[in-house]
Order: sequence, then structure tokens, then C-alpha cells
Amino acid sequence: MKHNDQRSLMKALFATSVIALTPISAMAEGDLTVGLSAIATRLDAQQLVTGSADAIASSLIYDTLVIRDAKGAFRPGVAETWEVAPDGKSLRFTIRDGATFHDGTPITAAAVKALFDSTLDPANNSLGSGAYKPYVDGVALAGDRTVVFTLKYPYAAALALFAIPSGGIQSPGSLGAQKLNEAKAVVGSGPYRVADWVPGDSLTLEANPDYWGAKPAFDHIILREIPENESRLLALETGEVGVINNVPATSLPTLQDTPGVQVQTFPSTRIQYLGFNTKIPLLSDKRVRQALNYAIDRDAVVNTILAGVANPATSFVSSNAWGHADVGTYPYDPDKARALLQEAGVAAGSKLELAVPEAYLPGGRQIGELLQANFNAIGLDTTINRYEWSTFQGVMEAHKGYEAYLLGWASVTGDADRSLTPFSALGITVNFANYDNPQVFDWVKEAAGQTDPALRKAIYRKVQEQLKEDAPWAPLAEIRYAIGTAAGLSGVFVDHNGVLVLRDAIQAAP
Amino acid sequence: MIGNVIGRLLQVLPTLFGVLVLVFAMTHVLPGDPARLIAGPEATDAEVAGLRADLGLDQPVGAQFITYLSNLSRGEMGRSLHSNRPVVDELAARLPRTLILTGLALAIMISLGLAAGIISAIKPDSLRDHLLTGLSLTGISVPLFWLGLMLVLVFSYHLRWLPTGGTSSLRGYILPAVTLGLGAAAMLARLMRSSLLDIIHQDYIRTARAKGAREAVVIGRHALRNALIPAVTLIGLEAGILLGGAVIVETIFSINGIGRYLVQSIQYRDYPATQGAVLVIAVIFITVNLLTDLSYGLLDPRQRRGAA
Amino acid sequence: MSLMRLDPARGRIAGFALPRLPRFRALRNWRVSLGGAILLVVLVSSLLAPWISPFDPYAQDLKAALLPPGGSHLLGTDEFGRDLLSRLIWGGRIALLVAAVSVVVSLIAGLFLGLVAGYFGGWLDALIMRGVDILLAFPNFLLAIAMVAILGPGLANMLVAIAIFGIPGFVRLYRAEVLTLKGADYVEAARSMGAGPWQVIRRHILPNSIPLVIVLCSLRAATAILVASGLSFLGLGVEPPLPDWGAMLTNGREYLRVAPHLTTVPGLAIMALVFAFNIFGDGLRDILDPRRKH
Amino acid sequence: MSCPAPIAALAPDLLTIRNLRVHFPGQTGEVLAVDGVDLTLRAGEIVGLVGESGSGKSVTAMSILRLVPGARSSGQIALEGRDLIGLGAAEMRALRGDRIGMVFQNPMTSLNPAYTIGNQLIEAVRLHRPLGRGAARKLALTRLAEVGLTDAARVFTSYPHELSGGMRQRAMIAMAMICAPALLIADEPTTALGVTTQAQILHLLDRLRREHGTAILLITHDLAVVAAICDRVAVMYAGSVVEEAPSDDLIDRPRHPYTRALIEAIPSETGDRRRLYSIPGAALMRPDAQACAFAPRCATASERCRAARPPLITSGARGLRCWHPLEVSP
Amino acid sequence: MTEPLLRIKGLVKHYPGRRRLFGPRPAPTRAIDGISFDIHAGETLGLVGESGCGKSTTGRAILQLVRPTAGQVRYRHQDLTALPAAQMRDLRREMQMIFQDPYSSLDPRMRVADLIAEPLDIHGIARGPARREKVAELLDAVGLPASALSRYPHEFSGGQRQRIGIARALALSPKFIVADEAVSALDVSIQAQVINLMQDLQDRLGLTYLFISHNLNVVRHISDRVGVMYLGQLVEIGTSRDVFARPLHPYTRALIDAAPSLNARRRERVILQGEVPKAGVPRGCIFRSRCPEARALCATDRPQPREADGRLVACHNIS
Repeated sequence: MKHNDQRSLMKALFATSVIALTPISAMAEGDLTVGLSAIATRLDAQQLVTGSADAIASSLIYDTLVIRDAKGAFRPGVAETWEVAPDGKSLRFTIRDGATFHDGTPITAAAVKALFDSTLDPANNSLGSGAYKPYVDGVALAGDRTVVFTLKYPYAAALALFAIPSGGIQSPGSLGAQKLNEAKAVVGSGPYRVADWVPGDSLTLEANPDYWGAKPAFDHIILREIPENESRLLALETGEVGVINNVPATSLPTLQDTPGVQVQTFPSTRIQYLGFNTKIPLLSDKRVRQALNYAIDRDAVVNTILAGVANPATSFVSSNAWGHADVGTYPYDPDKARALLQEAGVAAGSKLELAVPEAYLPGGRQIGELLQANFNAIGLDTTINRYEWSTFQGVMEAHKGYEAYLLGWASVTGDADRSLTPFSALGITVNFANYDNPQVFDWVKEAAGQTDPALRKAIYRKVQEQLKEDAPWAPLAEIRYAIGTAAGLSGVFVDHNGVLVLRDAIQAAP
Repeated sequence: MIGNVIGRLLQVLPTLFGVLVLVFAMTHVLPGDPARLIAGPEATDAEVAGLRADLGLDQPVGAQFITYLSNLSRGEMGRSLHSNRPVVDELAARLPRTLILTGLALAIMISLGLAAGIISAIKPDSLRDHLLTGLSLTGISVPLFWLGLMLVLVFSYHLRWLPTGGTSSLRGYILPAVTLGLGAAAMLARLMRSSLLDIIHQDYIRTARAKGAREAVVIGRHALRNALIPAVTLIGLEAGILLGGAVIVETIFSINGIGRYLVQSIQYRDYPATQGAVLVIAVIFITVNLLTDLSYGLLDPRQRRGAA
Repeated sequence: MSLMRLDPARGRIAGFALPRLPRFRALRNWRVSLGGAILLVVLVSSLLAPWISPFDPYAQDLKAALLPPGGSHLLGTDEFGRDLLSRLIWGGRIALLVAAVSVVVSLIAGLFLGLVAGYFGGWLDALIMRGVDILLAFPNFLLAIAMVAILGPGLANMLVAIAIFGIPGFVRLYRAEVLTLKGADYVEAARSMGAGPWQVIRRHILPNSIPLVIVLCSLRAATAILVASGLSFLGLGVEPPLPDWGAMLTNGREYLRVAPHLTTVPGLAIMALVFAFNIFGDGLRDILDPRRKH
Repeated sequence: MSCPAPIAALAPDLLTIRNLRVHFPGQTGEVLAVDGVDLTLRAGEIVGLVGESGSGKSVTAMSILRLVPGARSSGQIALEGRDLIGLGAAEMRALRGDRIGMVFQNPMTSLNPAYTIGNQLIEAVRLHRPLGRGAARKLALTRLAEVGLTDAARVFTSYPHELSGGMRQRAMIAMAMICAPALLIADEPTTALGVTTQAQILHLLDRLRREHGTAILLITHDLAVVAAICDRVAVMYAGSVVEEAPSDDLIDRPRHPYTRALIEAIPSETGDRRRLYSIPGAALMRPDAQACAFAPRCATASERCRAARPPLITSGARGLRCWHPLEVSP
Repeated sequence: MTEPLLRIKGLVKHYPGRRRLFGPRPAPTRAIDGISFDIHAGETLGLVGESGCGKSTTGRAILQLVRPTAGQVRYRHQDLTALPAAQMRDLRREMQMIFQDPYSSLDPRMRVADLIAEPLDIHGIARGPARREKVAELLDAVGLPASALSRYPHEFSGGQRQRIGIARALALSPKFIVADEAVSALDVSIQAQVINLMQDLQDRLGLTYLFISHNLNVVRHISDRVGVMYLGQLVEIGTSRDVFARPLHPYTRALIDAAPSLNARRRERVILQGEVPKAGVPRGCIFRSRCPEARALCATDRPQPREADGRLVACHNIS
């Protein structure tokens, strides 16, 4: 090659291949960077769907009337004091004096009433209202610092409703602008304000200087979206981020033996279960459902597939939810399963379809393949229909066209009621099993209205025993949430809904 | 020259319209209802219906298409069902990342591809030639994301030289661009080699030698210029395929570009977002093809006056 | 419907003369022999899978989960303790099936459309090519994703998606070949003898496009396998527990650090098979295509 | 300022080729394409090298400039007293385009389509002369005018595909002559052109050699072209020269059976419909050391012809390679 | 004069310029710009001219391989240009063609037996033994060994392949053959063999040839009558002897003068200057830009062919 031709060629090659390799950037002082599998797509608390990634940010931007700590106990939020009426049909909250919204306007009882009126107003069908509409009848002012919520019927777990993210207190004035989901329109009440938002990439919150409560521990909290599990893990190990959420079971071993990093798992009210569509011939027979329960190797699910991020399930209602009864689940007994199938007259090799929304459930894919092997072992011919989440919902919505299905459910309020009511009706509910036992439905309604805790628990025990007997859903495991935090960082926890709570995080001096 | 530019543009419009219709039809046929998706399993039927009305999903598909087209003509791509933000803003925020990724991959492709092609064509059937042919054949046989995973395994985990992706710094783009660019470079190397070998047998190469020019000049000036013409076509086509590959690479390296945004919006059944993303990809694709056609004129004077 | 009925007695394929491969130059072309050898290995191992695979590819043994290569499990085990080598051998069947179906569909549809567009031209040509442009302007990957999202995942739907997605490329290349062949003197000679269009196609266009068709098929097979593994990666591939290489590769991703062999082994298998098809096609192109003499 | 014209030294022979042999690496070992070519050229002389396809005439010409890829030549090729076979690559390159110019058959494909005619001419001269672009441009324009291109400026800026076949061939001749070479090798320069254009080009070649004293080696298969322009002609068959003589002398009194057969195979102008003399069989492709290559097709072949290869005997201005040459009245 | 075998009247073939989006529609290239002549049974009509003069398009237009833009081709009282495809297809059995390039006019994948018999197969004539017999007969007629039957075209020399082409053309025992540069690609010695073969076949089978070539010597040798074409127009047509001995049209003179020949060697030639004009010249005589005897009239109206010295010449200067 002529001299200058060679030179130009080498220059081009050189430029693209060698870039100065500086070490990966360390975290700035006084800031907390958090690696999340997904960051908020919406910041407006009213549009919030509990348990979604949006809740992580909203718990920092908005205070709720009452706030629950790691143990689930309530402490004062925007409401300084609160009390439940003796008949359990109303709640009174006295609004703290001197607390202000992020735009400096004072938080008044009138503002709180206006906010909840708009949430409950059917016209603007805000998504967050789903948790309130079944219970709350109306909101009234009593004096200039007290707000009274009247309930449709006495509801024991009502207080918890005012600690969930969609109850976040935001300035009613900003509601209109909020709908457009613009960062600048957010006027919250919490310890941090929105500084910068790059959708799908990062959300930066800055400390709210005139917050009424304890001074925010960090100048900035930066929420970064790192959906790829391995990348999120590496970001923590290399110090790029201080906290990561959704640590999968498969990554626990590597994280546990990495220096400078600690792994914590938190219980939740989420149960992962295998549902049976009781309307199809094969699964309409209780004995078949029980046989399938015997066939499931629950130990493999909890201790191999979800090793470290699950506990054995002992009832359809999670042990972390109030009202749980330890009715136990079917032991792993393939022979009994085969006998029951024979007794029910199920021919060997008859077909069973398993609908699995893989990406949506922790260990979903592996559990699907395990169940397939378990059911094939007792003579069935099981096929797995894998769905991504949206197609799965599209199929299930019709309440027909599927047989067995894998799904999970958590009680938003941490109370047995929210683990059972959504399943205790036919039609458009999460009762995809189309389970129809009027007796059980009545017990659940009765329990919801029963204010005496002892009596309420007794009813729930009867319901859970009946559910074990009818076995429309086979509980597989209680899901624990695993997070990774840099050494020296404490106070970070995951609430019963699986939402990462950063409010109480404290960075120990290095 | 201008005549055939506009001529080419007019030819492009039906294709673009075809893509739009195809996309609109396809997204609406996908099972799953976006309103339910946003409302979540807890929401009651009434709420979901209300939301659907809000989002205008209750109108017949035909009407939705007409409104979509009229908005589009005003440069308005509607709002994302999922985040309720204007799709134009969402795309604008993500487009630079995809362009940086595909741009870098294109640079890798052109530099490595041309170099390998030329080096192996100069001495055909030499050891160098067989080596590079073997390498380029391997290059086009590697599954894209497997290469990505292997690079992450080596360079991010074990050597800790490069981040596993993310768009914080330019260094986050290196591994993804290499993953995307290598296969394309292999393809370009093969084409460059065969087109150079064909051209070396042409009469005007013999004339150049007869003029007393050095072999380097004969290849560098005379052969290369003519060999670049088919190479430019491939580069044009390849730029389009890179966009397809970007979907996978952006998923592995969690780069928040158009590719990943498109996959997410398909999963969320976010019609406006899906249509917007595909439209942008198709427009990029078609513009690149247009540029390659026009660059013909520069490289190959025979094309200059003839209508495109 | 086999395109050519072999008629060994008269040494020709009924209707067209068998193209005599010049003196087995095929074997001396290292690319064809290397590619052919790999393809043979995969084919034989897939056919003999039931006999040669050391374990049942579906048998789960959770105690032996994630064993590294070596010992009783030559290539280690996956997250359910299933033997990776056995799944690899059985997986060969699916890979070859994907390649075969995709080639046959693209061949039949591509050949017909390319022929009609190339030979008859006119508005039919414009219509077909406009359709091809639209499908090609639409990044190929998204076409496959959308199609599988509509039809739902699973082996059958994936095959359909990959096959259809391969047609536009085939049509464009074959049409170009038909255009060049149509210009040959011997085609004009046939027309001067009174041969009708379909006679010309059957007697001259088809047989002379055989070299290109063979090369296109082998390259098409390579791309089909790559796309299949890509679809599995996006969660739109084969339904479990089928031992598809792409699925094994994708599922292995979660264990990248704990058990890297779950990713590297299937990846290498895919690469080897695709490499074999590519290099086989590349070598064939030199032998069969008289125009390429260098 | 034109190129310094060579001192028209009365060097006896500008180019002498003695016993040239050219080997090719074939699949099955060395292939001998040219065996035993002897030829001399004097300044300002046009010598024709005629023969049918496969006779080795092109290989012979191209070997002078060592332009036959992969071939190995032996024997002696001397230009202006300097042996070319032993030259190093750099020295040979310095020769090409400077002392020896070359013109090829197909004007359509022999010029680089991606560069203008001017650009290619400037390159031709600046490879051998230390001229700036301006001076090179002026020289190129004068050469283009010399070869009869009336609108030299337009041709200078045009691309090859914008010119007709004839104009392109003239441009190529201008390029070959730009450094006023001592020898111009023209390989079938008019075969691809129409009759009238061919006449113009032949006329041009004749004028150039008279004005510049450039020796021209004209390779052709058409005896009529030789008759029209060449001073002397050598007939090649199957890789070797079988007869050499002044062109009129050769055409009127051919002494080698092949030469006579060639002449009689050309339809004469008399237009009578007599049958053309056609040589039976087909030409053997490669020289056969043990026998006269033309023996199998020769009417007067004897046992001797099949046993041994006749040497090339030169007497006066004529050379002949035949055991039984035709008796011709002087 | 018996009724001519073929009568061509006002044959025109224009190729529309490539449609540009803007600006005027470019002028069409006038491949054949209105020519008329007859071909009589048993004769060889030569058609000579430089490349681009439209001679081979004329051959193809007569055989309807190219649809003429205007004009008639009358054969056996029928105008071929108006014939429906099916009828034309049958007539093709009587009109065949020999091509220039022996290498590209034979399908490389077919054996010689099938190549020669293809016309029979296409028209479904003769199967099995009758077919084999006919092929053997044809092979023999063109002087090829029977062993050639099972071999492929790439195994033969140029001359032999041209013989195969001729055998194929004779398969349907045609009456009229268009030979388009049939010998131009061959060496002189082989050329002579093929010319002799064609003449023998003509004498034996009473064939009529339209012999298209740019080689004046070959045309003079083989043709009874010859037509000279320039830029799509027939400038002169007459007996071969008259045209070559006493060329009348200035272009014919220049053409004959320019052709190098063994006999009239290095005499001072009248070298025709200038280039063939690119776009067709609409008005006046097409040759006027290069014609030494051009006058005012030549620029305005186009010379019609007129009788002179026993032939037709399209030139104003011919009285």
C-alpha cells in the first residue's frame, strides 16, 4: 500500500478500537444512587397502581396520612393524630400544623379533603382509587384541622388504606397538570422533591429543605433503571450504585460472597400459586385438583428454584398477613396423586395445559418446567403455554380458554381481607379459577365487617380450611424480596407489597 | 441531480405508507387490552372502560387510524398509553442513544470490514486471506446476543474494564457497539473481498499497470474506488439491519434506546408508542437507503445523470 | 411437491439435464468439505439422538443441578439437572427442522414470486417488489416479533414467522437472477423457436438458476437458525421443555456467572451449525456458479 | 514544454526478441504458452503480429512488459540494447508507460469508469515525469489534440462512458503516447470498432509513428489490417512464429502453408461464389516440441514434419519455420 | 419477378427515452427509422452497416422477437406484426435464427442432443426414435460426429458450437433463416468452414438467408443482394456485384473505401471524418453531417429511395 494510504487506514482503525480506560465512576459524597429493575413511568400518586415500580419514588415524594415502618406499625405522617370510631364506620385524622407542600403552600384539612374527593370522583377514574372505592363512602371536614372518612361498612383494616402509596398527599392544585405526567407538575409533601427525570433512564430527587419531619439523610437520591439482572448486580459490586432491588434467586450466591456488599431478604404478603380453572371437565373434580396438589414438589420450588427468596406456603393467605391460619399444604406424594387420579377416572396421558407468564413471576420459567415434570410423572401429558405479561392478561380476562395457570397475589393492606375478597366473587375479578362456593364468599364478607379481631380470625380460619379442601388454588411459596445494599448503608427495607422503601435509609460514616 | 433526489423521495412515500398500515394493523391485532394493562388486575371493569374511553381506544380501528394519520401530518404522534407522555418526547429522548449505538457500530463495521476485505483481496489464497475469510465467515455466524453475553462475561465481569452497558458514559457504548458491529464488519469484509477480486480482473486495472503504476496505487486508487460502489450499497442495507439488531443489543446492555422502547411498547400494547417507534426506525431505514443511492452518484459517474 | 424428479436411468432430471459437477472439484474445495463435515456430524447425531445421547434430555434431577462440564455429565447439567450434552444432541433436530422448514417455504414462495416478478415484469413486478420493499424496510426482527406475538410463542408459530420473514430477501435475489438469465441469448433463441413463456422458464430459466438457488438455500438456513435463537432470546421461541439451542442459551443467561457453560455451550453449537451452512454455501457458490472464476 | 523526444538514434534494432518462451502455472504443472518467438523492431517501423485466437500473440506482446500475471518468461527481450527479462520490478515499472506505451482492444472497459479522461492522462505522465498538475494538464491537452480529438478540453473533463468508442480509443492512444515512448504495443486496437472508425484509428497510428518515430507492434487476427498499415509481419501459430516477411511480400508470395491457407480463407473482392479454402481440423493450443504444430492440418505435411520441429531460418528479410516451404516464383 | 418471400414495408422501431421526472420527455432512440425491402425465396440478402445502425434490430423485428413500433412484415400474404401469438408461434417453424456468440446462444446445462431437438420438443414433433433419427440427421448435415450427442456445449470449440446452432435452426426445416453476425466471433479459418457449410445447406435445402454482418468481405462473398444501413435507415440496396463495384451512396462509398482489404492495399483512402451523431437527426438526410457532398436540400428533407443503376439509393445527389 502506498505510504499515505496505509497511514490513513491505520489511523481509522486506531481511533475506534482504543479509548482511554478510566476506572468506573465512584458515587458522589452525600448522594444515594439506587439501581432499580424499572423506575417510575408515572409520578402522579392518583394514577398509581400499588406494587408497581412507581411506588418506590412516590413513597419519597409524597407523605401519606399515616406511615408504616419496617414492622408494619403505623406512625404519624401528614396526620398528627388519628382515631377509629367505636363502630368502626369512620376514621378521624387531625392534620399536622405547619407542614407544607413542596411549593410552600400549607397542607390543610381542606386540601386533604379536596384531594380524596377528586380521587373518589368516578368522573376522573383515577387508577389509585381502586383501593378506596369499595370501602370509603365520603370525606368530611370537622373543624379546620380534622378530616373524617366515613366507611360503607365497618372495615377492620381501614387504617392501612391510608398508608398505601396511592394515598400519597399531593397539592390538589397540581392535579390537573399532573395528568400530563410532567416532572415539573409534581407538588408532593414528602422529604424529597423531583429534580430531574429522564424517562426509562433515571429519576433524580433532591432533599426537601422545609420538610416537617426528620431532615432527609441525603442531598440527592438518584434512581437509575438497570433492567438486566447481571448488570444491576455488577453495578452494586463495582460501587456504581448503593442499593439494588429484585435480586433473583440465581444471583444470591454470587452476591453473598462478594465483599463490601450485604444481601437482605424481606417477607411479603405475596403468595405464588397454581390456579385451576374449575369450569373445565378435568379440573372440575375436586379429587383431580387435590391429586395435582399432591404431585407438586413444593420443596424443590422453595429450596432449589427460589432458594433464599421464598418460604414454604402454609395457606392461600400469606403468613405475613393478619388473619393467616396455618392450615398447611398437601405433602409431596406422587403415589397418592396417581391413586386419586385413578379414583377420579382420569385416563393416563390425558392432556393438561399450563399457562405461565414467565417474565412476570420470580422463577416463573423454572417453576413452570418443574410442575410440567411433576404432572408428567403422575401420568398426565402437560404442555406449557408461555405468555408475555400483556398477552397473558388478554387471555385470562376472558375467564375461559385456559386450564391450569401460574400467578401470584399480595394483600395490599397486609390484611387477610385483601387476600380473599378479590377472589370471593365471579365475573371480572382475579378469581380466574371461577371458584364458586357461596358459603366461603359469605364468610369472607362477614369477616370484612367483623370488628372483633378474635371472631374475625376464627372466620378466616374456616375459610382457609375450606379453600385447602376445595383446592381451587394450590399455594406454592411465600415470596420474599431480596435487595442488595452497600456495606454501611442501613434502614432500607421492602414493605409487604414488595415496594423498596428508602425513606429511613442512613449512610454510616465510612 | 436534484431531479432524481425528489424522484427517489416520491418512490419512498408508498413504502412508508405501507409500513404504517402494516404497523397499525399489526398492533391492533395483538391480543391483550392496553387499558386493562395500565389499570392493573385490581381495577374494576367500569374503571377500565372509562380509561379506554379516555385513551380513545373505544372508537373503531378505522377511525383510530384516520385520527392517527391526521395527527401525524401535524407531526403529532399522540401520547403513550403507558406513561401518558407525548410519544414524540419519549422518542426524542431515546433516539440519540440508538443513533450513537448504531453510529459506532457502523464505524466499526466500515473500518474493520473495509480493512479486512482489502487485506485479504490483495493477496488472494494467501494464509492471510484464508485466515480473514475464516474469521469473517465466523463473524456472520455468531448469534448477536451470545456475542454480547460473552463480551460482558469477559470484559465486564472478569476484567472489569468496561461497564455492562447503561448510557451514563460513552464507555458504556463500547461493548454494545462492538457486539452490533462485528457481524456487520464480517459481512462487509466478505463483500469487499469478492468485489475487489472481481475488479482486479477488469481491463482498466491492466491498463493502470501498463502505465507503470505501483501495485499499491493500482489497488488503492483504481480498484478500490470501483469496489466501493457495491460496498456502499451493503453499508446502506446494513445500517438498516443494525437497527434491527439494536433491539437485541439494547436489551442485553440495558441501553434505553428506540429498539428497547419498541419491544416494551409492544409488550405493553402501547399502540401510539409502537407506531411512533416503528415509524422512526422505518424513516431512518429509508433515509439511509436514500443516502446510499445518492452516494452512488459520487462514486460511480455513470449513475450521475441517469434517472435513479 | 419435489421440483425435480430424479431420472437416473437417463442421467437427467426429467425435463432438465443434471448439472454435472466437474470432476468432484467439490471435495477439493476446502470450504465445502469443512462445512459438509460439520453438517453431517449434526445430522447424524440428531438422527441417532435416542441411541447416542447419554441421558434422557427431559429427566430432571434437581440434586445434580448446575454441575460444571466434566465427570459423568460431559458438558455439565442445567438448572434442572438435565444433561446438557443430551439436550444439545436432541436440540440438533430442532435446529435442522427450523433450517429445513424455513428453506423450503422461502424457496417455494421466493422462487415463484421472484420468477413472476423477474420474467413477466409489468405491474405484477411493481406490486411484488413494492411489497418486498415494505417488508424489507420494516426491520426484519420486528416482523418476526410481531408475528410471534400475534400467533403466540411455540415451535410451530416460530417456524411460520421465520419462514415468512425470509421470503422478501429470497424474492429480491432470485428476481435479479431471473432478469440476468432472461437476457441470455439462448433464451432469445428459445423464444425465436416459438417457445411460450412457461416453456422458456421450465427449460432454461429454472435449470440455470439451480446454482444460485442452492447457494441461497444454504445461506437462508444459516440466517433462519440465527433468527430462531434471536426470537428465543426475546422470549418468543420454542415452548419448554423442548431442548432448543436458542432457548437453552436464553435460559442460561440468568446463570451467566454461576454456570457460564449454560450459555457458552449452546452458543458454540449454534455458531458451529450456522458457520457450517455459511461456509458450505460459500464454497458451493464458487463451484456451481460458472461466472465466478477467480 | 513537451516530453524530451528520444534521440532518434539510428540504433539498428529498437527491440529484439530471441527465442522467447513463456510458462504458465496450470492445474497440472507448467504450461508452455509461447515457445520460440524471434522478432526485431526498428524505430518508426510498424510490425504486425498476426495469428488466430490461442496462437500466443497477445501473451508474447504482454510478456514484453511482463504484464502476464503468474507467467515466467525465458529467452531474451532487449529494448534499446537493455535486456528486459532480468530487470527488477521497479526498473520494469519505470519502463512501462515511459519507454513502452500500450493500447488495448476494448475501449469500453480499458479506461477506469470512475475517473475523468484528464485525470487518467495526468496520472500517466506524472508517474514518469516530475511535472506539476498544471504542466501535466497542458501536455495532456496537446496529446489529446494530436490524436485528432477536436474538442480536447471537453474530452479532458469527461468520463469514459460519455465518449464514443472511437474517441475513447484515441484517448487511450494519447495516454500511451504521452511520454513519447520509443515503442507502442497495440493489442487488437480496432477489433471492437466499426469499419470507418477503424480506418481513422489505423490512419492515426500510421501518422503518429511517422511524426514521433515510435515503433509500433500491432497485434491482430485480421490480415487485411496488416496489409493496410504494417511494414513487416510475423505469423504465429500455436505459440511460435512460423513465417516473417515484409507485409506485401508475405501476402503476395506466402511460403508457409498456414500463411497461404489464411490468405485464401479470406473472401476476396472478386465476389465470385467459389468455395473458400478452409483448413480442416482445429488449431492445437500449445506448442509441440517434437513436431511441427501445423502438421496435423497441413496438406503438404511429411513424416519429417511429424517427427521433428522445424527451426526458424531467416534469410534476408524473411524468416520461415517449415521443412517443405512452398516454392514461389521470386 | 416471382412474389417475394418476405416484403418489409415502412418498418419502424423506436425505444422511448428513459422517462425523467422533470423537463421534456427525451427524444426516443430511433433504432429503425422506416425501412422497406423485399427478400426473395432462395436468395441471400446481406445487411451491412456499422454497430448501432439497426441491422440486428431489423432481423429481430422481422421475426417479431421485437415488437415493431410501425410498419408491416408480410410473409405468405399475412402481416406478421398483426398476427396473434398462437398463429405467429406456428409460423416461427418456418423462420429460424442463428446467433453471433457461440458461447451464450447454447444453454450450458443442456446436452447437444436436447439442444438440437429443442425446436421439435417445443412444437411437440417427433418423439423417441423419430426424434433421435432427426437429430442424427441434423448432426450429420452440419458435419458433427455422432459422439457429440451426449456432450455439453462447454466441451466444443467456437466453430463446432456455431454448427450446433445451425443444426438447431434447421430442426424444423425452415424456409427463412436470419443469421445475425453468424461468423463474426470466429477465427478466419473456422469462419471459412461455416460459410461454406451455410452455402451448401442453402443450395441443398433451398434456404433463404438474411445475412447480417459488419464484415464487408464476408457479406460480399456470401450475398446475392446487399443492403447498407446507417442510423436506422436503408441508404442503398442492390445486387452485391453492383453495390461493391460501383457504390452510389456516399456512405456506402466511404464504408467500402474504409474496409481494409488484401487486394487494394495501402492506397490513399478517403477517411470519413466525425462521429456517428448521438441523437437521431429528425429532419433531412441522416448522413449530411459527415457527407462530403452534402448540400442545402439534404438539410431540409429526407431523401426517399430512388431507382438508379439497377438499385435503390436514398440520396439527393443521385440523379
